[in-house]
Amino acid sequence: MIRHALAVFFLLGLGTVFAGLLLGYSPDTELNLTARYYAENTANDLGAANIVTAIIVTYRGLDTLGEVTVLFLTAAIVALVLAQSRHQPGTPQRVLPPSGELLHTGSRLLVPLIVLFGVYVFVNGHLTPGGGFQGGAIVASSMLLLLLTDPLRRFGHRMIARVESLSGLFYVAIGVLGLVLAGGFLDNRILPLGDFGSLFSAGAIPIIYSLVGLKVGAEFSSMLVNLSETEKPQ
Amino acid sequence: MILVSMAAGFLLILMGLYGALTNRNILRMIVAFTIASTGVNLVLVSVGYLAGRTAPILDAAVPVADAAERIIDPVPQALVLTAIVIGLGITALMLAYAFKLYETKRTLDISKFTELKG
Amino acid sequence: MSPILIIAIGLGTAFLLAFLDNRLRATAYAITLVALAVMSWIAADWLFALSSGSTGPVEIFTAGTKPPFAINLRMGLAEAALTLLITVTGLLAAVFLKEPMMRLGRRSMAVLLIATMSFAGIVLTRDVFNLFVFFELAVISTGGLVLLSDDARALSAGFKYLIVSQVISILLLIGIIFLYHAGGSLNIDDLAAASAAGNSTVLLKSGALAFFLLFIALVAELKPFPANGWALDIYESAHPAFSAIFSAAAGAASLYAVDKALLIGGPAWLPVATAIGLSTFVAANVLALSQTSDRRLLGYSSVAQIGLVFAVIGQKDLLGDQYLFIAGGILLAHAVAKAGLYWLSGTLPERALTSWAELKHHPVLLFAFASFVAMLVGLPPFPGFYAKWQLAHALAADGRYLVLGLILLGALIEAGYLFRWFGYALKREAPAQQVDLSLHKIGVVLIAVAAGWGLGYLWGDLSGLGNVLTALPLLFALSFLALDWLPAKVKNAIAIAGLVAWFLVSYPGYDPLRLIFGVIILIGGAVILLASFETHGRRIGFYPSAMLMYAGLAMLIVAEDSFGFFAAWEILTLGSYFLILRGKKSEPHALSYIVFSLGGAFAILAGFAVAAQGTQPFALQGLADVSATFAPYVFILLAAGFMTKTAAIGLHIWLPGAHAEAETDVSPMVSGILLKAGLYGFFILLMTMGKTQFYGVELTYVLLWIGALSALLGNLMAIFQEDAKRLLAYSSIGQMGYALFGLALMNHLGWLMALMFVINHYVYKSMLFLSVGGIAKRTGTKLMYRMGGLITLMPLSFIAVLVGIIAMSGVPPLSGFGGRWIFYNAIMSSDARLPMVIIFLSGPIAFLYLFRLIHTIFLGQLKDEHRRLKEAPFWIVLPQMLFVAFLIGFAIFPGLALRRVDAYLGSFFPSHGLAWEGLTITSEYGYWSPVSIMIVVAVIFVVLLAWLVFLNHRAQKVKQFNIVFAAERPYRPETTHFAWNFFAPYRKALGFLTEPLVTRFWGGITGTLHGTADLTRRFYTGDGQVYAFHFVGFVVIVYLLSMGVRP
Amino acid sequence: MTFEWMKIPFALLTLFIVVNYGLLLTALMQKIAARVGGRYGIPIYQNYIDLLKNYALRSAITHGFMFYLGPVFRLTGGVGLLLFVPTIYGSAMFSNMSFAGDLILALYFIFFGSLGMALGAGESGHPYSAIGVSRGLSQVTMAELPLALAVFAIAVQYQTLSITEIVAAQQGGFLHWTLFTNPLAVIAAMLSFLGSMMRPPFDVVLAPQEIPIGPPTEYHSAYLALMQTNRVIFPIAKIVIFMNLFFGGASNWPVFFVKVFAIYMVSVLVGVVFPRFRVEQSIRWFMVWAVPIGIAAILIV
Amino acid sequence: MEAFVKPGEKNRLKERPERPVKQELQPRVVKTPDGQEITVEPLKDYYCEAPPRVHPPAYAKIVEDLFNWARAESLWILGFGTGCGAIEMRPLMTPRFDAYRYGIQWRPTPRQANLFVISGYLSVKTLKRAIRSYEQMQNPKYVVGLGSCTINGGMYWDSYNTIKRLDRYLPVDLYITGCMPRPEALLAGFLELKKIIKAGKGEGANRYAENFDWYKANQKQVIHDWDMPDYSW
Repeated sequence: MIRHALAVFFLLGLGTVFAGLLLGYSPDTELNLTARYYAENTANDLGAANIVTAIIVTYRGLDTLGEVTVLFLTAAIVALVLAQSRHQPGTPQRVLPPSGELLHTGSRLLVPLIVLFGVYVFVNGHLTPGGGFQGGAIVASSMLLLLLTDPLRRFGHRMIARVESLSGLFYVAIGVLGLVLAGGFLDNRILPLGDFGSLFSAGAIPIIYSLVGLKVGAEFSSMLVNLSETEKPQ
Repeated sequence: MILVSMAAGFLLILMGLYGALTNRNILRMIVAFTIASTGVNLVLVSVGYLAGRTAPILDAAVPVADAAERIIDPVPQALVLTAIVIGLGITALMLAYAFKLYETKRTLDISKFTELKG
Repeated sequence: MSPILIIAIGLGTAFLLAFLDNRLRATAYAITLVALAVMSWIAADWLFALSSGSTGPVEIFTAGTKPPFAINLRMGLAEAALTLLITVTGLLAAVFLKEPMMRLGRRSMAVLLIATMSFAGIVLTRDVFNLFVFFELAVISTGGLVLLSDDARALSAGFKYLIVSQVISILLLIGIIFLYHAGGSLNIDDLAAASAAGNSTVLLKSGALAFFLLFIALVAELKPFPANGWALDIYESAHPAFSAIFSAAAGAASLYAVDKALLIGGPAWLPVATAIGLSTFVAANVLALSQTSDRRLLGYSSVAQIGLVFAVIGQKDLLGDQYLFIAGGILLAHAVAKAGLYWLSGTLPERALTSWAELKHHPVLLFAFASFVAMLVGLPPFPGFYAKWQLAHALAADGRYLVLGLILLGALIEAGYLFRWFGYALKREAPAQQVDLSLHKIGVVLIAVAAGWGLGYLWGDLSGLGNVLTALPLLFALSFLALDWLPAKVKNAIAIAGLVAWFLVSYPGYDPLRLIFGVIILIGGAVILLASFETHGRRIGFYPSAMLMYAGLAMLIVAEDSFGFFAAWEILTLGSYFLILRGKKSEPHALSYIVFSLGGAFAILAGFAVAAQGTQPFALQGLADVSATFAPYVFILLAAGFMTKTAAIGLHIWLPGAHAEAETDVSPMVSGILLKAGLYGFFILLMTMGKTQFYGVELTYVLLWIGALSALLGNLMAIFQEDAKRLLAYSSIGQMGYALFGLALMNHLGWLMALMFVINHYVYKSMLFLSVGGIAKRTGTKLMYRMGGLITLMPLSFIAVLVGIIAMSGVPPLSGFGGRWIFYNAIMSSDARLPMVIIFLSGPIAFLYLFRLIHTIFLGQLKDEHRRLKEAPFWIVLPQMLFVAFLIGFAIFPGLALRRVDAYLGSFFPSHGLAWEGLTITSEYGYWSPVSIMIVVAVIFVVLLAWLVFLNHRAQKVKQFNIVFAAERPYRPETTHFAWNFFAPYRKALGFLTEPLVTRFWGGITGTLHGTADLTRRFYTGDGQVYAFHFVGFVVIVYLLSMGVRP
Repeated sequence: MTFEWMKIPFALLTLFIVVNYGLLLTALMQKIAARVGGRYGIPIYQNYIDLLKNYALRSAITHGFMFYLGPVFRLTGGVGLLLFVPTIYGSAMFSNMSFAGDLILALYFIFFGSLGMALGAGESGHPYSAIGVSRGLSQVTMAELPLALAVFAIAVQYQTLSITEIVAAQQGGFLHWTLFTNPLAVIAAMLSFLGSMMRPPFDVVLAPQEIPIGPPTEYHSAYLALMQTNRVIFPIAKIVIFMNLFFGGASNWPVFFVKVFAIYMVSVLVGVVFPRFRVEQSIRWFMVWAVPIGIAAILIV
Repeated sequence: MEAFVKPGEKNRLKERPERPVKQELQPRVVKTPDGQEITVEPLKDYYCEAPPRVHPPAYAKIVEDLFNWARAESLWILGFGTGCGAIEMRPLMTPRFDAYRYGIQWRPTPRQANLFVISGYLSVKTLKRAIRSYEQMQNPKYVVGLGSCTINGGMYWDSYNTIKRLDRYLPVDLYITGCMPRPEALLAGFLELKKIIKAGKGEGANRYAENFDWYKANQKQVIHDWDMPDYSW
C-alpha cells in the first residue's frame, strides 16, 4: 500500500513537471528555423521527396546509423543471452499442437507478397511514406508468419547474419564514401541526385534505405528466430 | 486539440510508470514501459504538429516552393521513428533478460532478485 | 583522419564481425583489437595534434550540411583526451576480456566495439538527440556486456539497469523534444547560444522544464546519490574489465555529456550540479566505508569520484582556464586508477577486501595497487594532486568554503577506506588462492600504472607550479623502485650516500634554521640508516618508502612557495605511511596515521588556499601579508595541519601505535625525524604570521595551552605503558608538546628552546628507539616486564639509554638541561602563566617514565630465557654510540649548534637574546656554564668513586637472587622483577587524567560514520523496482529543490 | 663570578662545615623528635659513630656496576648541589661553584642524585628497592610542582634567576624577605619542602618493614656510609636554596646555622605530629593544598 | 639425642638420605628468544657460590680499636623476632628503656644490621631463615642468644621442632639468660656485648667462616629440606 501511495506521490511530482510542460506549450504557427530549412532545401539539396526520409537518412543519418546499430546490438545480445538456452541436440524435442490448415495455406500465399511489399516500402522510402525500418519490419513479419505456422522450423542463422552484417557494412561504407567523395559522412550525394520524384533519385538515399530495410529485416528475423528457438527452462 | 493528444501522451507516460513502479511482475513491468514509451512517442509527434498542415512529403499537393507553408515540422517525425526503434530494441532486450531471469529463479517477481544490495 | 572514423570503424568492425564465421573466434578477436587500436590511434593522433597546437578544434559535419541542420561532431582538446581515454580503456578491456570473449564469440566483441564507439560518440556529438541515440546504444551495450561476467547475479543487475534507463530515456526524450520546441534546434551550441543570448523562449517556462528533464536524465547516468543502486550492482557483479569501462569510459562520457548540457542551461544550473555532485561524493564515500566486497567498494568509489568531478563542473563559472585542468586531472586520475583497480581485481579470485592480501607476494602488483590508491586520493605526483590544489585555491579565492570543506571531507573518508584496504593487502593473512598472472592481464594493469605516472608527469608540467616529478630528491627515491632487486645492504649504502650528497649539495642554500633541520633530516637520516645495515635479504619496499619520506622532508625545508611545501608534505606523508605500515602489527596504526595526516594535509591545503586568495605561486613569506579577515582562519587551518604531524593532544591517537609497531630502524626515523616536519611547519607559520587574534583570542596562546596539555598528557600516558616502544612514542607526544609550547611563547628563547628540542629530541629519541629496538630484537618482546637485568648482557645499549634518559629528563650535566634552562628563561619573559603550571608538572613526570624504561629493561631481575643474550647487533649499536658521543659533546659545547641559530633568531626577536661569553652563556635573567658544570660534576664524581673503590674494592660480586628477601629467597626472576604497573600509586592518584577520552571521541566519529553507512546501505534493497522509485523520487526532489530556489 | 683556584679550599671548607653541622643537626633533630616521644634520644655525636662504623665494616658485596655507582651518584648530587649554590651571601669564596649556573641548575641538579640512587637500587635486583623508587618518584613529581611554581613566582618577582641576586634583593631587614614580600610563594614552597624531606607524613617511600627501607634495602657498609654522608649534606644544601630564595640568605656562618636549623625544624615539627600518608594520598594532598597556593602565587606576582 | 661435636671436629653422625631438591631449584630447560634451548641451573646461575671469607682486622691496632669502639657504640639490630623473646625487645624502643641512647637501633634489612638477636626458641623452620639472614649481614656481625631456649632448648628441650643449642648453628657472642629475660637484662647484655666488641673479641663472623663446613654440616643435619646455596650472600 505504501508503495502505491509513494508511487502516486512521486508520479504526482513528475506530473507537475509534465503539467508545466503542457501548460507552457504554445503550438508553433510557423515552422521553426530548422524545419523551415528542411522544407525549403531538401528537394534541391538531396532530391528526396519525403522530407522525413531525407532527414532520417541524410541530415540525421548518424542517428539512423545508431538506430540500426541498436537493432543490431539488440539482436546480437538477444542471441548472446539466449545462446545457452537453445535446444540441445539429443534432448527430446518439444511437442506442439499442429497449426491449422488455414494458417499453413495462408502463409504460403502471403509470405511472398509480404516480402515483396516490404521491399517496395523500403525501396520507395524517399518518395512515399515508409522506408527502411517500416519495410524491414514488414519483411520480418513474413518470418513471424512462417514461425507461427511451424514453430519448430529452423532457419539458416548464417544467412540471416550475413545479410545483416553485409548490409551494415555497406551502410558504413557508403557513409565513409560520403566522407571521401561528398560533403561529409553519410552524405547521400555520392551518386547523382537524378530526377526529383523518380525511383532512382535522391542520390544514395534509396540504397541506404534498402540496406537499412535489409538489415532491419534480418535483425528482426534474427531476434524472432532466436526467441523462437529458445527452449523453455527445464 | 493538439494539447489533448499531448496530455494523453503524458497520461500514458504516467500510467506506464505507475504500472512499472507498482507491478512486481517483470513482464508486466516491461509492458508498462511500452505503454510509457507509446506515451512518449505520442508527445513527440504532438510537438511537431502545426494546425491545418499536411505531411512533409513533397508531391503534387505540396510543391517545393511553398512547402514551408504547407507542411508540419518533419523533425519530430524523424525523431519519433528513431525513438520507436530504440524503444523496441530495449524492449526486446528486456524480454530476453526476463527470460533469463526466469530461467535462473523460476520466478518473475522483481523483488526476488535482490542478491546484490547495500 | 577524420574523428568520425572512430565511430565508423567501431560500427563497421562490429558489422564485419557478424559476417565472420562463429568458429573464427581468434580472427574476430584480432580484428576487434586492431579496430580498437586504430580507434585509439586516431584519438591519440588528434590529442597530439591539438595539444601541440598544430591544429585547432575542428567541427565535423555529417551529411554535407552545416549544423544545426545536420548532426555535427566536434573534436577539441577535451574531446580528444576523453576519446583517447575511452578507446584505450576499451582496447585494454578487450585484451583483458580475452577469455570470456573467446568463449562467447564474435557477438560479444561486436558489443564491446559498439560500447566503446558509443561512449566516444557521446563525447564527440554536438546534437542533443544524437546524444540520446548514443546513450541508448551505450545502455544496450552495457546490458550486453554485463553478461560477460561469470557472476550469475550480473543478470539481475543488468535488468535493474535496463529498468532505470527506461525511465531515464522517457525523461530524456520529453526533455529533448520540448527543448527542440523551445529552441527550434537540436544542436547544443545553437541552443546554448540562444539561451546565452537571453532568448526567452529557450529557458523560460516549459523550456526550463524541458532542460530540467534533459539535465536530470543525463545526471542520472552519473549515478547520483541516492539514485544509483543499479550502478553499484553492475559494478559489483559485472566482469571487472567491463566495470573498468563502466567506471572510466562511461563515467567520463556521461560527465562530458552533462558538461555539454550545462552549456544550454547556463550558470544558473551550476549550483544544482554542485549540490548533486557533492552530496554524491560525500554519501558514496561514507557508504563505501562499510563495504566488504572489493568491486562494490570500487563502485562506490567510482560513484563518488564522478560526483566529485560533477561538483567541479558545478564550479565551472569560477575555474575559468583551469576548468579542464582540474576536472580533467581528477577525472583522468580516477579513470586510470579505477580501471586499473578493476583490472587488478580481475586477477584475484576472491571478492573480500582482505583477500587482496594475496598481492603481498607480488611486489609489482602491490606497487600498482599503491599507485592507484595514491591516484584516487590525489596524492603527488598524480594529476589529482595538482587538480585538488588548484581547485582548493579557486574555491577558497571565491569564498566557497562549504564546497571546499565537503570535498576535503569526502576525500578524507575516501582515503580512509582506500588505505584501510591497502593495509589489508599488505598485512592480512593471504588466503590460499592464486593470483591470475596471465601476461595480458598483468600487462593491462601495468599499462594503467604507467599511464597514471605519465599523466602525473604531464599534469605536473601543465600545472605551472613546478613538476613534482622533476624534483631530484623524489626521483632519487623513485629510482629505488627500479633498484629494489639489489641486496638491502647495497641499497642502504646508496641511500646513505644519497642523503649525505644531497646535504652537501644543498648546504650552501640553507639559512641557520634550515641548516638545523637539514642536518637532522639528511645527516641524521643517514646516521639512522646505518642501523639498516643490520637487515638481510632484499627488504623489498623499504627503500622506496623511506627515501620517499626523506625526499619529502628534504623538499619541505627548501620549499619557497606554498605549493612546493604542500607537495613535499604529501610526499613525506605518503612515504612515511608506507614505512610505518611495514611493521608487523601496524596495520590499524598506519591507517589512523594516514587518515590523520591527510586530514592535517587537507587543513594545510585549505589554509594555503585561503591565504593565497588565488595568487599563484604563493610564497611562504606571503603568509605574513594575509589580510586580517583571513589571517585567523589561515592560522587555525595551518596550525591544525601541523599539529596532526606533531601529534598534539587531541590529534595524537595515531602516534603511539604507529611509532611503536614500526620496525626497529623505522621507529627512530618516524619519531626522531618525521615529527620535525610539523615543527618546521610551525616555525614557518609563526615566523610569518606571528601572533594572530581570533575573536579576541590570541591564537598563539591557545597553542601554548595545547602544547602544555600535550606535554602533560603525553608524559602521563607514557608512564603507564608496558610496551617500551609505546612508552617512547607517548613520550614523543609530550616532547613535541614542549617544543610547541616553546614556539608558542613567541619570544627569542622560546624559539631557541624549541630548536634545542628539535635537536635533542632527534638525538635521544632516535637513540632510545634504536636501543629499545635492538633489545626487542634480541628478547623478542617489547613488553618491559618481560625484560629486566640486561645491563651486563647489553652494556652498550644500557649506556645509550642511560645517557638518553639523563639528557631527556634535563638533569645536568647533559644537554637536556640546556633545553630546560633556556625554557625557564623563555617563560620568564612571557605572560602566559597558567599553561606553565602544566608544563611544570609534566617535567618531573618525564622522569618517571624514563626511570621506568631503564629500570625495567636493564635493572632488576634477568629472566631465564635471556641468560645467553648477546649485545644488540653492531649496526644498531653503532648509531647509538654516535648519538652518545654527540650528546656529550653537545652538552659541553651547545654553542656549536645554538650560537648561530641564536643570532639568526635575533633577526625575528631582537630582545631577550643570549650572550655567549667564554664558557658562560648568559641570558637576561640567569647564566649557565656547561663546561664548568661538567668539570665540577666530573671532579666530585671521580673523587668519590675513588674513595668508594678504596673502601670497597674487595666487595664480593654476587648474583641476582642474593638479595635480602624477608629471610626467604626469591622463587623465580619473573616474580621478583617489579615492573608491571610500575607506577600503581600514580595511577590511583592521577590515572583519571589518562582516560582515553580522545580515543573515544575519534572512535565515536568513525563509529557514527560507519553507523550512518550501515543505516544508509539498507536504502539499497537490491530490488530493481525500488531503484526506479529512487530515481523518480530523486527527480522529483531535485525538481522541487531546484525550482524552489530558482525563478 | 669566575673560577679561581682558591675556591677549591673554600669549597672543601664549606663541605667540612656543612658535614659536621649536618651530622650534629640531624642528630639534634632526632633527639628533638625523641623528646617529643618522651625518650631521651641518641647522643648528639651518635651520627659520627654510625658513619665511622659503616665506613669501617670489613665486608661488602656488589650487585654490579650501577649498584656500585649509585651511592657515588647520590653523594655527587649532594655535594654538587651544595657547591652550586652560594652558601654565604656576600662572600665570593663561599659562593663556591655557583658561577657554573643559576637557580635552574640547582633545581635540576637535585634530581642527579636521585636518578643515580634509583639506578643503583634498581640494579640490586630487589623488588622492594624498585617499589620504593616508584613511590619516591611518584611523590616527588607532585611535591616538586609547588616548589617550581614558587620559584618561578619569585624569579618573576625579582626578575632574575641568579640566586645571589635574589638574596641581594632581600637584604635590608627581615621585612624584605620573600617570606613577607611574597608569602604565598613561600607557603607553597614550604609545603613542597615537607614533601621532599622524607619525614612524616611523606615517608612512605622508606616504609621500614613493608619494603625494608625502600631503595637502599641492599646497601650497606661503605655504600651506606656514602649515602649517610649525603643524608647530612643534601637536606642542608636544599635548605640553603630555600634560605636564599625565601628567607633572605645568610651573610655569615652563625646566621646560616640558625636559619638552616629553623627551616629544618619546620619539617621536624610537622613530622612528629602527623601520621604517614600513602603515596596517592600525598599526591592528592599536594594537588589540593599546595598546588593551588603555588598557582595563586604565580598569578598575583 | 644429638651428639656433642666440637667445632672443627668431623661430624660423625651418619648422613641422612638427601631429599630431592625442590622443583623450582632443579635445572630447567628454557627456550631463548632466538629459539635455542638452554639449561638454567638456579642454584648456580642465580646464587653466588663463593664461600665466606675471613676478614682480618685492620693492620694497625689503634685503628682497629677505634673501629671496634665505633662498632660497639653503634649496634644496629636486625629487626627479626625469631621467637617469643622478641616481645621483650620492643620495650627497648620505648621511653622507659630507650635503647637509642646507647647507640642501639633497629634496621629492617640484614645488610645494614650488625647484631642478630635470636629472641628465644628457634624452630627448625625459623633456623633456616635465621641462617640466611645472618649470612646476609656484613662482617663484623654479632649474635646474641636471648633466653634459655637458645642455650639448651629450655622448656622445649625435648621438642621435635626446635633446636636446642644455638651455638652449633651460629657463632654466638653472648647469651642472655632467663625465660624471658627482662628488657633491663637485655640492656645489660648489650652493654656486656659492647665490652666484648671493644676488647676485639667479637669475631663471630670470622669464626663462622673458619668453621664453615662444621656449621654447615650441623645446620644441614637438622634442616632436611636444605634448598638454598651453602652460603646466602
